[in-house]
Formats: sequence, C-alpha cells, structure tokens
Amino acid sequence: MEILLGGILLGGTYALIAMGLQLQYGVARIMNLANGEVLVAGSFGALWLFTGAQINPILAIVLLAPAAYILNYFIYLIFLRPLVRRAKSEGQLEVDSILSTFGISFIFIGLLHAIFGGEYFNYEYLEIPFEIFGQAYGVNRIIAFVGAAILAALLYIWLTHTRSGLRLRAVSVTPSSARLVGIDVERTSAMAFALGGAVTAAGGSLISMFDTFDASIGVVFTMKALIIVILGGVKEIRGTIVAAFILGFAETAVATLIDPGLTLAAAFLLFILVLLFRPQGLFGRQSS
Amino acid sequence: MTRTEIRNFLITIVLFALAALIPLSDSGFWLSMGITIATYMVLSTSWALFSGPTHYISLATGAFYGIGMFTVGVGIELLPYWVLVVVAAVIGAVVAALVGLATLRLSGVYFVIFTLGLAELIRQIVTWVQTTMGSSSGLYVLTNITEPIIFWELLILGIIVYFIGWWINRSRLGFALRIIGNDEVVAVHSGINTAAAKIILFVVSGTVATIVGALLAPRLSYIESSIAFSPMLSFIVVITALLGGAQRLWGPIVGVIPFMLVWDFLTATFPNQTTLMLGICFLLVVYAIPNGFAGLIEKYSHRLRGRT
Amino acid sequence: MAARSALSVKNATKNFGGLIAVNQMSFDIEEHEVLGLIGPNGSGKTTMMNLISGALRISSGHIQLFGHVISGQSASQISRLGVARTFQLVRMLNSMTVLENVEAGGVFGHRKLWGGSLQMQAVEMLEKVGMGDAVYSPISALTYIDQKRVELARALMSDPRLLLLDEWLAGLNPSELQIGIDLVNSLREEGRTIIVVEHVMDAIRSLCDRCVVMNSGYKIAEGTPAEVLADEEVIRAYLGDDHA
Amino acid sequence: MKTFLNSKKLMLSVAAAAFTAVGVFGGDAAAQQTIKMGMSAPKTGPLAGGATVTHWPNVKLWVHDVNSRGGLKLKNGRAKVEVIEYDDRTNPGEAIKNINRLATQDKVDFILAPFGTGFNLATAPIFNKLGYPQLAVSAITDKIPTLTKRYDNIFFMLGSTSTFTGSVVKILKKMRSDGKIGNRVAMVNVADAFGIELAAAARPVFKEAGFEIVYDKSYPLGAKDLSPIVKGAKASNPDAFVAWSYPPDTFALTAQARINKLDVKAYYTAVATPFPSFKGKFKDAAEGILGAGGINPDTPELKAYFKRHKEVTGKDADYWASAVTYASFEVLGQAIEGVGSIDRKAVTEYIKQHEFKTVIGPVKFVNQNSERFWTVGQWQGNKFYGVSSEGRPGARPVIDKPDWK
Repeated sequence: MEILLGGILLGGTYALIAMGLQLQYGVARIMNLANGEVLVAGSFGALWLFTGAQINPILAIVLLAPAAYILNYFIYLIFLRPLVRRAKSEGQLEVDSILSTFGISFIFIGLLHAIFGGEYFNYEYLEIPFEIFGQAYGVNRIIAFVGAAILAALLYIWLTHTRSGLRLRAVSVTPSSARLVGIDVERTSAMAFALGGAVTAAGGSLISMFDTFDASIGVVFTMKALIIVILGGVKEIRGTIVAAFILGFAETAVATLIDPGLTLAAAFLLFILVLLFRPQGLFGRQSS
Repeated sequence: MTRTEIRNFLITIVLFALAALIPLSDSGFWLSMGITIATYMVLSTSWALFSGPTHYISLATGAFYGIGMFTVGVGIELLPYWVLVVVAAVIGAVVAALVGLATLRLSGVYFVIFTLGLAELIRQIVTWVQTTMGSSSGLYVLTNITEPIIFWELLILGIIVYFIGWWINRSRLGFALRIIGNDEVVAVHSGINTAAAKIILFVVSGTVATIVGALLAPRLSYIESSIAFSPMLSFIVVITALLGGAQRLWGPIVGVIPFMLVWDFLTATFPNQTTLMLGICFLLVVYAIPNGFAGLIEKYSHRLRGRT
Repeated sequence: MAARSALSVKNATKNFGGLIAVNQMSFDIEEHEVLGLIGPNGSGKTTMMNLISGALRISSGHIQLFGHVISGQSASQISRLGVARTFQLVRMLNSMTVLENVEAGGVFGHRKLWGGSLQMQAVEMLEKVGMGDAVYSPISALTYIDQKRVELARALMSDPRLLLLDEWLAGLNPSELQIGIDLVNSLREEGRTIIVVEHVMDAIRSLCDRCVVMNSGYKIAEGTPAEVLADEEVIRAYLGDDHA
Repeated sequence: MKTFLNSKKLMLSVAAAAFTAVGVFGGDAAAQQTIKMGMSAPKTGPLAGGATVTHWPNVKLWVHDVNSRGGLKLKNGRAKVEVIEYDDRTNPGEAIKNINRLATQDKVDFILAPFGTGFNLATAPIFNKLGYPQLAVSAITDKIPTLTKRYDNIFFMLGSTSTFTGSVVKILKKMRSDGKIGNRVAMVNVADAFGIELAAAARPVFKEAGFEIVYDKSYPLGAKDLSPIVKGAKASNPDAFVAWSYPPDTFALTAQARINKLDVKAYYTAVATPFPSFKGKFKDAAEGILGAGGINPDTPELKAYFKRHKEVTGKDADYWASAVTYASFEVLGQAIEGVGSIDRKAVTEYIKQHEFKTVIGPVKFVNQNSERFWTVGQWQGNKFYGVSSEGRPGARPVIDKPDWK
C-alpha cells in the first residue's frame, strides 16, 4: 500500500515532467534537450510569483502556461522550423534538433542564471502532512499529483474530442498522410511544440512546491522525461502517462523493498530492458 | 599509398610533432588547453569512427570514460598505473562488446537514448557498489604523472586512433561500414555481417574512451562519480564531432579545436555569462554551418581547385 | 532428373500478425532456369522474394538452396551462399560512386574480392550492363534505368548461383524496357538461375521458362508462360470474377 | 598545415582579447598599485548552488572590505585588490585550465582556492608547480597529511573527514550519556564521493562508540523522491538520524522527515544545513536540527561580518563555510601585508609561521592544517550555533530537537 501510494505520487510528478516532451517529441518530432530548462523556468516563475506577489503555484499556472506557450511557439518558429524545412530525413532532423536544442538549453541556463543567480531555491507551500492509510504524504505532493491528473485528463480529452486535437494525433502517427488530408503539418507541429512547453512549465510550477532547484538542474528533468517518453512509446500521451506511473512504482518499490541506492539504477535498467525487448516502447504499436 | 595519402600522412606527422612541443613551452595555460583539446580530439575521433559511417549517435562516451577513471581510482593502491590502464581498456572493451551485442536491434533514436540510459545505469551501479562495498576512503589517484606526460599520452593515443581510423577506412571493414551507413538492407544482402561490423567498431570506440578516462584520472586526483560519468562529456563529444564533420577522419579535430578555443574565449571574456554566450555561439554554428567545418573546408577547397 | 534443383520451396508461409502474406507456397527451380513469379498487386510476390533472400524470416515451411536449408539463416549468410538480388524500389548507396556501388556486391558475399581484382571485376560488370563510361560518376547523376543497371551489376558482382530480380523492369519506358529485356536475356544465355517478379507480360513471355502464379499468398498456377496465362483462375485473379 | 597556423594565430588573438577584456576591474588611476587576484569556481553546473552561497559573495565582500580601507599595505605603499573571476562550470578540467590561465596568461599575483574537495585536489599540482599558496576551504579529506607532504603550499581549514564524522558521533555520545537518546542510529548518505566517504568513515566510529546502526542506506545523487528512505529510517525506529547529504537532498530529506514525523531527538543533515535558505524554508521547524559546521555567530567580529555581508552582497552569509572562506582571504591578505610584497614564496612561508586574526577567531596552521574549526552546529532560535568544535571556544550546549510540528 505504501509502495502503491508512494508510486502514484512519484508517478504524478514524472507525468508532469514528461507529458510536455511527449507532445514535442511525439508530434513535432523535436527531441527537445531544453525541455528540462523550460520546466525549471516554470519553477522559477512560480517562485517569483509566490514570493513577489503571493500568487500560489496552482494559480500561477494560469499565467505561466500561456507565457510558456508563446515563448515556445516563437522558439519553434525561429529556431526549429528552419531545421524541419532543411532536413532531408528524420535522422538529419534528429541530429540537428539535438544540436540546436542543446544550444537553446544553454541559453536558458544562462538567462536563468543571469536573472536569479546560481544558488539553490525553494519555498514553502502546503508542506503539511496528510495521512492516507496511516502513512503521511505532503499535501503539496498530492496537489501536484492532482494537477498532473487534471492536466493529463484535459490533454486527453482535447486530443480525442476536438478537431485540433485530432490534427495533432494525425501528425503524430503519420505526418505524410496528415498532409494528404489537408492538415497543415507545420502549424500543427508548432502548436504541439508550444503546447508541450506550456504543459512542461505548468509541471515546473507544481513541482517547485516541493523541490529544491537551481538554474543548472534542468538536465536532470530532461533525462527523466526522455526516458519516460521513450518507455511510453513516443507517439501516444497515454503511453507516456502509464510509463510515468510504472517508473514511479518501480522506483518506490525498489527504494522500499531493496535499496534506495538502487532506485535510479532500477529505473534505467527497466528502461534499457524495455528498449531491448520492445524498442517501440511499452505501448507503441509495432511498425511493420 | 596514393600521393594524397602520403601527403596527408606527412601533414599529420608534422602536426602531431608540433603539438608534442607544446609542453616544452613554459605556458601552463596552453598545456592545459592542449590537454582539453587532445582529450576531445581523441574522444571525438574515436566516436566518429563508429558513428560517422553508421550514423548511430552514441551518448555512451561518458560511460566508458567513467569506467576508465573508476578502474584507475579503485585499483591505484593495488596495481601499477600502467597495468591499470590496460585493465581499464579490457573492461571497456568487454562492456562495449556486451552493449554492442545487446543494441543490435536498436536503430536511430532508440540507440541514442539507450546509450544515454546506459551511461547513467553504469554510473548508478558503480556508485552503489562503491557505497555498499564501502571503500574505506574516497578514490584518490595521487601519482607523479604530470600534465606534460598526460598530454603526450593523449597525443600518442591520438596517433593510434588516427592510424586505426586510416587502416579501417582502407580495409574491408571500413567499406562494409560505409555500405551499412548508406543502406543497411543493401549491406546485409551483399553478405555483410552488419552486427559484427558494428560491434567491432563500437568496441574500438568504447575502448579508446575508456583509455582516455584512465589516462586522465591522475589529473583529477580525486574521482567523483558525478564528474567521471558526466553526461555533458558525451554530449560535447557528439557536438564537436558533428561540428567538425563525422564523415571524415580529420573532421572531428577541425571541430574540436575551434570549439574549444571559442568556448575558452567565452569563458575568459564573459565569466558570468559563459553558458549564455556558449548557447548563442552554438546556435550560430548549427544554423550557419550545417555540414560541419569539414563540409565547409571541402566546399571551399573544391572551389579553389575549380578555379585553378 | 535432368538438371539439379537450384532452389526448393516447401510450404513456405509468412504471416504478419494476423495477415498471411504467403501461404503454403511450394515450388522448385532447376539450375539454369528462369522462373517468373507473377500475380496481381499484393499477392505476396515480393514477400516470397524476401523470404528467399532472408530479408524476412519464414514463419513456417522451409527453403533449400542446392540442398542446403537456407530458411532461418540471415540475409547475409544467404547472400554468402550465392543468392543475390535487386530491389523493387531501387536501392543505391548514395554517398558512393557508381564503381563503389558495384564493388559492394563483390567483397563480402559469395565472392570475396578486394583490391585490383575487385576493381577490374566491377568495371567489367559495369561494361556488361552498359554503364562502362559512368564508372566514377556520383549516383545523383544517374537516370532511373541507369540506377537499375548499377544495381544489377552489383548483384552480378558476387557471381550468384541464384539471382532474384524484383520488378527490375518496372518503370522503364518502352525503349529502356527493350534494353532491359535484352540484358536479362543475356544473363539467361549465360546459364544463370534467375527468379523474376514482373508485371510486364511481354517480358515474362520472352524471358521465362516457367511461371509460378500467386494470388492472396497462395500459388494458384504453375507452368510455361503460355499455359499459366491461359489458365482461367489466373485470368480471374488478374481481371476479377466477371471476366472468367 | 595551413589550418594549424591559422588556428595558432587565432589562439593568440583569443588570448590577447581575453587579456584585455578582463583586466579592467578595479583601479581607476593607472598609476595606482594593484594586486591581481584570480578565482575559479563554479558559477554553473551541479556545484554552482553551493559556491553561490559560500564562495562568490565572500570574494566580493573581501575585495570591498580591503579596498574600502585603501587596499593592502605593502612596503612601498598601499595596493588595491582586483579579482579576475572564471567559471569552472563544475568541471575539473576547466578548473585546471582556469588556474593555469590565471597564472600564465593573466599573470595574477595570487589565486584564491577553488570550491569543492575534488577541485582543490585536481588543481593542487598546478598551484604547487606555479608556486601559489592554496588556502583550501571547501575541501574535506582524510588525506591532509599526504597532501600537505606532497604540496608545501596547500593549507586546509575545514578539517578532515574523520574529525567531521567523529564529532557527530561525539555529540551523539554526549546526548546518550545525558540520557537523551538511546543507541539506535539511522544513517543515510548520498551516493557521491563526499557522502560515500563520510558514511564509510562514520560506520566504524559509530560501532566503536557502541551505537547500533539500525538503518544504513544510500540514495543516488539526483533522486527525486526521498520519502521511501525517510519512511525506511522511521520504520527502523531510531533514536538519532544522520544524513551525509548534499544541498538539494538536505532540503528534500528534511521536508520528508517533517511530513513523516520522523521524531528523533538528534536529527543531523550535512551540507547546506547552515544555509540561510534552510532556515528560510523550514522556519521554526528548523529548531534543533544539527548540521555540518557552525560558528559562533555572536562574537562581535562575526556579527559585524554578517551585517557587512548582507549590505555588500545583498545576501545572507551561511553559518559555516561563508565565514571560513572569508577568513581564508583575510589570512592571505594579512600574510601579504606581513611580507609587505607579493613574493609568493615568502607569503606561503609567512602563512606557515604566523597566527592570523580573522572573523572566525585566530587561525594558525600546524603542518599546513588549521586545527581549529567547527564541526557540528545546530539551529537554535534564528541562528545556527556551533555545538562542537576543535579548539574554538564558545560552543553552545546541544538542545534536544523538538518534535516536528
């Protein structure tokens, strides 16, 4: 029970980290190495709003997500669209986007460092225990989980029940056929990328309630997000969410039952095994 | 050997000989700059041996480098340093072979992410073992190996890597890899054991990275897993190699030298905004020089030749 | 038995998940024979070729090459035993010269040439397919038929005991088609054992000793070109039920 | 060949540009004497968070303090101090290069020590070869005797791994003999060099002192969820909780300990516990938490130091390495004044021979090691007081940690 609940809460955190990248990578085909920095920027934004204007991190999303959307939209237009256009193959785009987003991540770190400085940041919000089945969990973690659930549900409903969501899924599955049925792949990709950024920043805001962060820590999130997205099979947000929870369970179980020192090792082992035996991800469909 | 090959061979010898003189000048700065450049030159070149022809982007360099460092760190009290370098190389080769065997099925981005995950897995396991087995103190590598020696070691390793690369390019193996890189389906139908070819190259590349880690361990004196297994190292190797051009043996080096010099210039000029400036330069390069410096140089040399 | 059996396919079956692309196929080719593998689009011809060359792994049944079981072996192993092929959609090694493209076929497969003899042989093959003056051209400079010729030269480099031509004549204009047919004919006259997958009926009539007709993964007819093309079931398969 | 020559030329121009670009900090009048100092520490990367609290602000403060009283007194008049700063990006190779650059390109007169054990050790051969004194502050190692034998110019100020762990055990022993706690200790550590080394050193000492280590686990650097480890520690029903932790996890562990009501009378987390942001986050809940370091913040010198630190840098100093870092600069400054010139060899000798008056009290090196340092501190009220020290007076008695609220 303890593992189950702990796993669920951690899985929620992981879902917050990874959902945005799924949209960017799964739909817009950009392996965004600056994803973690966007998340950290979201955390800084929440910190700034919380300490400066007493806006709580949940409400802060209302401001941060649209800002991140606009910012990421422009990042896509200015930096990534030229790469998409000049890429002759998917492999070429992959290499170019790795290089480019790596550079962008440095710019993010540099800017955050220039604005906020290099020290560790955290603040206290709702760090009060809440007992479930005799075990205490931080309310802020529970809120983050609920936030993840709401975000995931909204995304899912939007993807499955709206026209623009449908377009996104079409581009995700096969960009070439999506083009044939009159979908503007470029615009849809830009939207997916921007939306991914917004989701990531929202995640950063929620995570900042209980995490200690500094300007350089983004790469930790990027790695985690990449792993989860790949585990989940890249193309489907559902896969990403399930993968986030599987990882959460796996880590909590290993930490509780075996040794906390092996949690990350277990996560990577799981990841590597999945890659070896189901390279299309746990939930991806086998391509012929 | 053709005439161009002889010419290139001579140029290489002269360049290495000139580089070998750096420690004799009294400038410690250029020596440490030289070590940085030599380190990445060897790492990027050996990376490109595998990744250039196969187009597999490996982010496992840091894993091998870390294995090399830790081998030396753990064993320095027990065995002579030179033996440890050999032991490290053997461990690196074995790990590379195992990884190669396991990853044959993966292609494209899965391989990229796999290697990234692998580096982290190895690091986690190594640190966990270190914690649980409880070495009584940290990993100290206190030797009398000074910077000039490390630099020369790296240069020698560099020459070996170049020689291996040159030899592979001329051999059936190199030809096989070029075919694999172009079209793996054609490769298998031409009778190429693509798995074996890839594993051999991955082993070469991984072993070299392990040796580099082992050679550099005395320079750090104190081995920390977060530094030995830095994922940043893997990324920078990829980036310098791509920046130079991974298709040519000499490509990575023309990427490494300007990259490190510019980076260093930024470090010195904008000590508070190094990272920001680096990011900006990085983007400039990606957008302005899409085919790497090697592509750029070849384009201009073709033009020059075209004119005369 | 007059001639040795070069290839023997027994109950070969291939399914992709629930879809059975090749179903219980059995046929034989004798040495020096040219066999046509024909059938409507989607009937499983290319899948059959892929099973022989090892590009796909057989689900059940087995395939023998000169008495050796090759089903279950990898494409590279099969290639070393002397099976060479061309592809439905031409596959060039784009970053290499024409010469290197051809050489690729002669180094690792049935024949293992290197150095001067490799180059000599590759030039010879290029001349044979009529590409003797394009030895050092880049691939990008070639027309479609020239690429097909280069691909054929590559396949011939290994001196294959069995050559698989997958729609090698498809997409050629009438004059190119004639060149192509003549070329395959010259191979036939050399006494090569060849399986051709083709839609061009003229080519089948003039090239093939015998035909195997496939529909929906099954073999529906086998015989001389004239026989199978007169077969009712074959006509139905090609033209639909109304025409039977 | 041609490219090589070009790049060589480029190198030179790069160096020249770097030289002119950085040499413009302090002096207004060209005629005025200046002493050039160099500093390389992380501004970015994993260690930047720590260095930004204890390292960088103190350089700024010290330069400000020295220059506002007219500079350092040399034989031939006063000399203002200017500092050239480089970011090592938490990369030892970069740190070595920076030190080399400072010495051979910028030709600085003195180099302030880098941040972190690994970085001080990696650069020690360079400091030694170039003959610069190295006053290592944020470097804690058991190899001090070996290192000082190898390098006659390195000085240590924060103590060794074994005194570091030993004094924690001493505190717990005291609490046990006072009947405050029992024998059961839960110990966790971050699985990185520092944490591993401390845990390895602590294990035998705890056992020797008759403590029972009822929970002994590590967690990976960068683990996102530390609640299982706190729950595990709690389930082992300990009397004392000791974590050899790094900054982000010091916070995360404490947050989890509070949520899970890990109520022990002795609760210890290592690095970052004395950070002002620790108190900022946990407020009253920080009361009674033990941590690495500590000082006696109520001495007039330190009171003034804290005030100046806030005024000049805009930030609060921490209660451990900040003041020691500042003191290391004071030692260097006083040694330069004592010698009256920038003769590095003489300055190094001077540091070895003399006692210095600093904000943390008198500092004297015995075999290049300052044997007076604080080892354990505790949040009591709004300040983090040293409760255990080697040779420093003013240690406060340890209080029991109240239960989490």
